[in-house]
Amino acid sequence: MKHVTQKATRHVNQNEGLIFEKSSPGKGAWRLPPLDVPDVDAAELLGSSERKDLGQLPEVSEIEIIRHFTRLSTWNYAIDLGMYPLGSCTMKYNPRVNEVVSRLEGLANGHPYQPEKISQGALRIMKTLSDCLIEITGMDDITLQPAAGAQGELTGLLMVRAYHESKGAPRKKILIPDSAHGTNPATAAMVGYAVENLKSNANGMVDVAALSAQMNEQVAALMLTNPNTLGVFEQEIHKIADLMHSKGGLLYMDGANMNALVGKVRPGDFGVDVMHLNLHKTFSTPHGGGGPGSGPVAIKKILRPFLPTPIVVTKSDGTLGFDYDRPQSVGRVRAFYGNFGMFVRALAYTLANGPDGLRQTTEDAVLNANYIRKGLEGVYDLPYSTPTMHEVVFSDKLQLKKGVKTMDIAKRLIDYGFHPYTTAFPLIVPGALMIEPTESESKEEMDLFIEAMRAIAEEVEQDPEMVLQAPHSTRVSRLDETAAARKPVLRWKPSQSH
Amino acid sequence: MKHVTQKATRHVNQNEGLIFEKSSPGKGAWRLPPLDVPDVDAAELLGSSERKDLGQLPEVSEIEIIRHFTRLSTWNYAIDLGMYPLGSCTMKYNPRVNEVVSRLEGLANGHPYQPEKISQGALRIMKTLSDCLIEITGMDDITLQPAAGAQGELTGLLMVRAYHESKGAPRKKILIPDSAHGTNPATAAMVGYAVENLKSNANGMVDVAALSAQMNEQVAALMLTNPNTLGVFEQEIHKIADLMHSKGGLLYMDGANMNALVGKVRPGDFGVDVMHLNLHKTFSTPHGGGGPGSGPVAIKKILRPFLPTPIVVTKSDGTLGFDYDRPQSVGRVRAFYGNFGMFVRALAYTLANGPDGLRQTTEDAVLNANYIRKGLEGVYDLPYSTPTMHEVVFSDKLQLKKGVKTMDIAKRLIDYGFHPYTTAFPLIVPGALMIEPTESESKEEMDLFIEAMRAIAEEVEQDPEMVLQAPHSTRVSRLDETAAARKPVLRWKPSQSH
Amino acid sequence: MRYLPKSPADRESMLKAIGVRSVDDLFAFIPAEYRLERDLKVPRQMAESEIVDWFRERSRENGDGYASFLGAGAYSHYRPVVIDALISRGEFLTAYTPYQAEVSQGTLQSIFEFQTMICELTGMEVANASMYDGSTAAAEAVMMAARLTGRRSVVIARSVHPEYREVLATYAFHQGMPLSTIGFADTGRVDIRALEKAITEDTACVLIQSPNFFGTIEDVAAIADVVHKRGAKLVVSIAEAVSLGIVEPPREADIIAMEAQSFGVPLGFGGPYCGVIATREQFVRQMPGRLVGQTTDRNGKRGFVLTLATREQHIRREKATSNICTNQALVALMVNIFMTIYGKIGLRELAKQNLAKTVYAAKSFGKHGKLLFSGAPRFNEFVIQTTEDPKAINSRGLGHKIVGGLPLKKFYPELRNASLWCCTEMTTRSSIDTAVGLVAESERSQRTTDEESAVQEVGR
Amino acid sequence: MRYLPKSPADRESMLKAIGVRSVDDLFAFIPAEYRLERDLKVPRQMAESEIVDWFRERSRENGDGYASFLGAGAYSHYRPVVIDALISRGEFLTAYTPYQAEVSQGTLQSIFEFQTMICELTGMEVANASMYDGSTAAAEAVMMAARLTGRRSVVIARSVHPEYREVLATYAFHQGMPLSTIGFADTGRVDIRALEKAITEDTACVLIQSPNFFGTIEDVAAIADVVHKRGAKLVVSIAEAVSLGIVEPPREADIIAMEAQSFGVPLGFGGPYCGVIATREQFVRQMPGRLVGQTTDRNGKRGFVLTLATREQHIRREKATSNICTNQALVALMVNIFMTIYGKIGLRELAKQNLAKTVYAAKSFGKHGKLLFSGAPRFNEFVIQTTEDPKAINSRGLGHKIVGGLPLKKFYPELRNASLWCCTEMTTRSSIDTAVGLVAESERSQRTTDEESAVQEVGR
Ligand SMILES: Cc1ncc(COP(=O)(O)O)c(C=O)c1O
Ligand SMILES: Cc1ncc(COP(=O)(O)O)c(C=O)c1O
Repeated sequence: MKHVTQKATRHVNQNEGLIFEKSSPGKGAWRLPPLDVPDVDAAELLGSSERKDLGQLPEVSEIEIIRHFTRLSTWNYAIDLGMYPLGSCTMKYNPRVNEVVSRLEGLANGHPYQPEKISQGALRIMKTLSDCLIEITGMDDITLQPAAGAQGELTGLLMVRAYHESKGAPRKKILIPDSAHGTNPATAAMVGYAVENLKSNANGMVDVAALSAQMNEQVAALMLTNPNTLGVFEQEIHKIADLMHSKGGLLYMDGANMNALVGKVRPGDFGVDVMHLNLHKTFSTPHGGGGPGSGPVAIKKILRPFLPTPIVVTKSDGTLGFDYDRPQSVGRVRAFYGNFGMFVRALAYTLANGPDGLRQTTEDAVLNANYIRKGLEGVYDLPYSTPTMHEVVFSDKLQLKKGVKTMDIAKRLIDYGFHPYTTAFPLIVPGALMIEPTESESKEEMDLFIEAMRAIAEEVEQDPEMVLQAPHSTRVSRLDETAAARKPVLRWKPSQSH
Repeated sequence: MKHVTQKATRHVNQNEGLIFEKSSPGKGAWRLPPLDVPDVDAAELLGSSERKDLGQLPEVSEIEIIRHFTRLSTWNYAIDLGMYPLGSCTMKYNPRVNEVVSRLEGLANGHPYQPEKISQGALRIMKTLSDCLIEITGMDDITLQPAAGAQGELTGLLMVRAYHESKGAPRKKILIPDSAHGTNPATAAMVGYAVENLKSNANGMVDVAALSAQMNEQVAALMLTNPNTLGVFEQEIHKIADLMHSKGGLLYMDGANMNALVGKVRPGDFGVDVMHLNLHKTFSTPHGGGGPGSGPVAIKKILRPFLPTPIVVTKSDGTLGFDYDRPQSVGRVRAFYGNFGMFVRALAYTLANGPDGLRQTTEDAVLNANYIRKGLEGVYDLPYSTPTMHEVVFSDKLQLKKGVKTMDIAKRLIDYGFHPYTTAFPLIVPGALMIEPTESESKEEMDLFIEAMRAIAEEVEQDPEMVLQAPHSTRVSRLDETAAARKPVLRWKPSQSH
Repeated sequence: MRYLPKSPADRESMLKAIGVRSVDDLFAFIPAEYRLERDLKVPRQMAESEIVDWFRERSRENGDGYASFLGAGAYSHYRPVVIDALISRGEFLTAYTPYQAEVSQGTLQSIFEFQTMICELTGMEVANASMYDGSTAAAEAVMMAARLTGRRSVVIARSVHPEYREVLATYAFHQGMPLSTIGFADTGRVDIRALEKAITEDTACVLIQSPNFFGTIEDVAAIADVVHKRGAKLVVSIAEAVSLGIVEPPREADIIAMEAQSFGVPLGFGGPYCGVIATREQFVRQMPGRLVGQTTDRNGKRGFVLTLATREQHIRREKATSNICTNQALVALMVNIFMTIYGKIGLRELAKQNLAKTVYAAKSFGKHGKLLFSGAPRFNEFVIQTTEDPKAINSRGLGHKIVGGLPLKKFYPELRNASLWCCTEMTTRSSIDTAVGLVAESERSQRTTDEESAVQEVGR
Repeated sequence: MRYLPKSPADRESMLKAIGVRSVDDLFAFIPAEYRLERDLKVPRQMAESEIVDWFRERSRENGDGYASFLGAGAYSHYRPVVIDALISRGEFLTAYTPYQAEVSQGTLQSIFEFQTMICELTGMEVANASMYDGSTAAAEAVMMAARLTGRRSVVIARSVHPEYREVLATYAFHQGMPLSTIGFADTGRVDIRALEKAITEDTACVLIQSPNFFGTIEDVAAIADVVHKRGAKLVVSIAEAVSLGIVEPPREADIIAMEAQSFGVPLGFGGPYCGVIATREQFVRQMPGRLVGQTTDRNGKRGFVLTLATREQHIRREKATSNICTNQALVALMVNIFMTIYGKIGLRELAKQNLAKTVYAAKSFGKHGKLLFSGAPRFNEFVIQTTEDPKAINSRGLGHKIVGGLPLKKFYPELRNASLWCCTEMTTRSSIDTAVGLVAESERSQRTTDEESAVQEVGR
């Protein structure tokens, strides 16, 4: 590598095959206690339903399992290792105390159907978290049931639909800005709505004129992300809300970017009727390689009758319980009550911060994004100069002249010891570099990031080929995704040698 | 690297400065609960004893701490990553359940001075472990107090000395074979004994003739490691024991190599009077980068009066308690009762194995060592062809012709994805390669090790310089130990830049 | 705030670099009337020790230390400690979805292994990782069947988990998918005759569960025949994954929607769990959720990547097979490790212990209460009918630190005083005996009260 | 056995490769009469779940859930959860002593940071990492002083932890080192006049502890004057490390022997703990234990190595400064992380809370029992003298889930019914009030019984 970086070096790293390649008959990592009841004859009990063989399941010992997954883990990048500037993903610090409290016996081993009398701890946690989130969003009520943001969107739109139906007709369309995340249109479709695209204006914001032109009695709701996926706050949000309401429509807010607002602005105060939160973004629950998440949906009073069942209520005797008797409810969106373990973590995060901590967190998140914008302006093309909140979006326009695309720059960033930024969207920025540092990055780490991005820009000028071939420091080089999709190999087979 | 190895590759790895280089005033990772008693004025209370400033202690946030130590950890090799063939160190798998049970509230938070009435759990653990270790060693009694093997040796020799004193005179000398570990002579000196060296015979075993010549009424004891540090069982152990006893001397066994004997042979049965165990070797408690350990000392009846205080006793009411009233005791070797946390782990290991597991463990440990011996015989010089137990010792004689020493081969092993073997001793083998696989290595991992060692031997022939320059794959190359010792820099100083 | 890595000086110098005076300038763009000028009304910042204490309190209020006989879609199995030791490694815990393969091979390879093991266990050819839970997996599987067949309506067995059915109803309703429900026979199994009647030309699929909500193992082969004859797809939901250790998987199914919670995932008051969809290779492009595929790097070295992304929302938007994005990856890793620990032999032995405990319990309970659905094989759950309302028996049980079976009246009023009991390898004989004692006592007292009233009759 | 990574087939092929028929052939070299032909009489192989259950039982029998006022060398402070999260990483937990620097930089750099922070806290120039515990650190420090001075005898303050004194006695005895003990004044501090008398030409060092066993802070400067005038060394033992947050360190000492358990190490029924020795640069070559030094690699890159190994047993054998080999490295890492978390400001605030709780408690107890040694400043321990035997009061305390202070009669008979109480940031005001209530009640009942007997006197 031309540029020496202070951020990373190469170091010896263990190889490891597939677990099946380590298996051999007679090894095992399990042992059961002696049976304290008479043993049984499975064949006799199950007859033709008895299973005789478990096929290719592995047989390995405990130390091999420890080594297998420990070695695999060293092939991953993670927040614990460094900055993870994925735009829109809010990769912030995941506090360890959250993991400890979520594993406390009574919480980890509580059965969802155990009597309410012995579930007061879990119910109290759900109630307290709900109260905090309602206050933070400025809404009137909330459901914690959705398992992630996308399911939050689903739940929200189901309530929108139920609301309109209660008024006579479900309406036909959902308006969605072209800058929106893919889950927004995908969700609208799942709820049986047609998706109508809404063009952004020159500042990357909703074109209010266009909106008023497109808004009519066919439109059930506008799905707006605020700040939007450019990291820009929709300044005319009040006009937008009024416009929607004047035609009987509702304003849905995708709350994925709440990390820019907590403690500073409340969606409930600027006209939002329904919104989801991503506890695995704004509220620090770990991403875990892709999940689990949690996507609570906060609403205004008008939507309360339609909340999924059950809801947590305070009973006459002061204890907490579940209310299932909700005739107008949209029904359940999943079994039980949601990803409870994430509620515990999100509440622990909220208690660790308090009002002052939450506000400071938001301020630092916005400060960091603006610091990076300042550090890279000019070096990378900034398609929208509108003020930046929690994330900033550049484009690869300047580097494209040398044939280098955003994904190439992203891969080269790996050699500099960073995880790439988001490259996949927003679609309104061709070749987007979507960068969200979050509040968890120190000035030191961000200076290294800016230094790396500037160095890469230089490399693009001097030696684009090297950037196109990146990464150069990883145990595997760029992988052939086309081949993977053309002839999919989706499982290991005994025949297959490595 | 010439030889491609299947064992390891290089991968991007995070750099990280000293924590002090990340510190800046106003950052912090701590928060205290509100004080529930009146605050105080330290100056008024402590006067001139009040401390005003804590100097260079760092000020950093929680995420910086997580990243700092996570990054540092990735620079270490560990059992969890691969084979750790350090001879004499018994680097075996450290079961995770041991860590879980040792952290159970009542055990982790028990105060050493809490009333016996509410200490029955801890006392039961000490009693049960003692009973198991007495059975395993074939001795009559035991103390768990010593903090590690070396302190076990100290405790053992103190008892030897007290025993001889009770018979009139402490005697003057301890006989120690030239193959012994450094702690043996160092310990003898601490107990005020002169060390007399005992030559090994051509088979690397105690020269019984020489022993009988050197043995007399001046000799308090013989400190014998069995199997010895060559991994050879002292076949004439019965003669040796008789010889010692016939002249009123005692036989001390360094039990560091018990991993070769558990469940197969009991030192108590072959004439040993006193011995120590290393729970952090044979009984799987983690080495933790150098400790903590635990070095129980098992004894024959004749030494019982001299055990350190206190000892665990069963009281008339059936409960357990401590007995401090031991007039002939050598006294305490440390405060409280020893490294209790290691007792929990060692007992958990014993219960997980049971009699069959313990025997199989020993058999596998010996099987592995012999497999490696077979795989490397001829490629490396084997100074002693006596049968191998749990470890095998080669020498660099053949490679020395090319100017390559054991340490160079060891460093090159790192490039092949292994931790080096032991190079520092036994002193009777110049340029020793002391290899102990333990039972925890699979055939697959050992085949890779043998392949690597054979490849290195070839490299020594073809390109010795490359081996002398190894390692080539690590984040730092060979470090200058001479400079470190000439002008020691033992702490960071503000002035110092990196 | 202890999570924030900045000193006042850092903030100052950054503001200077940006060229603003204060951090408020960065929020000036937001209309003033919407800016919050007060503190949020949430609890004050707490010390770590206070947080731990507060949740300890909640934990104590939450049924800590009871022996439970609850199953019904959430099962209590032993979780080997290795699972948490490994998933707690920051490299797994704090990584994002593995879009950047070169620095995500750990997550990717483990998912590939997960997919392989799920295929082996279910007898299917492809499996995804993962769906939110068993209920949404079932609903998504049904949508998938609709896409595969181009048909609209769905037939559901009443013996499918009631809450799974509710979720499907929610998902299907706004898609205008007509649902019909078919009942169960005295054996507890699907009423095949009713099934045959229910399937129409427009039936996209039939959804059953096996072992079903009552613990009864369905005759999947027979059902599959009926379903396939009518050109519909068979979707089988599996809520108790451990059953796969000793119960033949529903190989005749077209899609299997599974809840893998039993494989090393804490009960956690209902979530997070791990849904999985497994199916045949030919259907893979209509499958929702993430798939990892094997490929090679530029040097021909084996590696793994997310693949067939053209099914997903971030590429296809409103035309995607599902809107799912964040899934249950870390939970899938728990499941993966659990399957690896027990493996080919252990998983069968584990399932066998569940079977043995259940046989013992069902026999013992049957001596006093009425054991329903005894005509068909079952795995680790059974239904007992008592004279007294099971709620009453259970509340007495709490006194003995016993949580009794799930009263079924709410879901199946026709079964009256029936309750659903579950035994796993964690259930001890002594707790079974205690629980049986409670039922026996209840029956005795009921009988005597009957007799008394009888006596009074005579008396008149 | 689940920890063993071998199949029967593996073992077979390995035996074949070695060229023996059975594994017993590998043990044939051992004389037959010593080979064990039976099973060891240890408990049968247990499942992981059984092991966890067994130790849970033991844990419950071990004072779980009591509020404790015990200190006396083992202190209950809050342990930030980050500590266990980090030391549980296999790369730290399962690594050996960092002899091979190129693959041990993580451990080495963290020890270098540890040494630096200990120097800053103690005011010394060099610190090792680590000794077994505070007691052996003190004993080794005394041996070190003897090597430095070439003198043989030792003077020990009676206010040093009694068990530390016992350990020193054990170590010193067989080295033929005469020990003399000096008492304490009413202030609880070392009796300086007695000290002056006790020191002779042959006195290698004086060992004191500050804060001492009674929690009293010694006047180290004054003591140092006396000691140094006679050419002896001053060794100061520190048992409560948190005191260093607000109490001036004994900078006048020549060697500091410290127990760092207070810094994030569990009480763990007495161990493992973390001993440390800190001293002046000029004495480093007589220091026992491990030292990490900074150096550079062949490319001039900063790195760290174990250094000055010529002091150690593996090089010097019988001439080594100590026989210590395995030490308390992982515990030192806990201490390191704890110091890093609290840091420059937090450690002082933490110490201040300890001080405040102790002041409140000492005042409250003093209203009923007699507060001894009130003439000198103290940190977080104090001695209360009661009319009744404190053992009796404490056993009543257990009923209120309170573990009272340590009765001192065993160690200091002359203090009669005195007990040593400790308060930390973990001690709540309400538990203090409860404990004070017990003492108050005891005093009241004692007084009344006295009066009664008095009355009877009169009655005659
Ligand atoms: C703007 C936006 N909306 C919605 C989502 C979907 O949320 P989830 O992944 O939790 O389903 C995301 C997450 O990537 C997002 O960034
Ligand atoms: C043979 C032998 N004896 C004694 C010891 C010293 O034991 P410890 O390091 O536990 O003090 C060791 C450890 O390295 C050893 O290998």
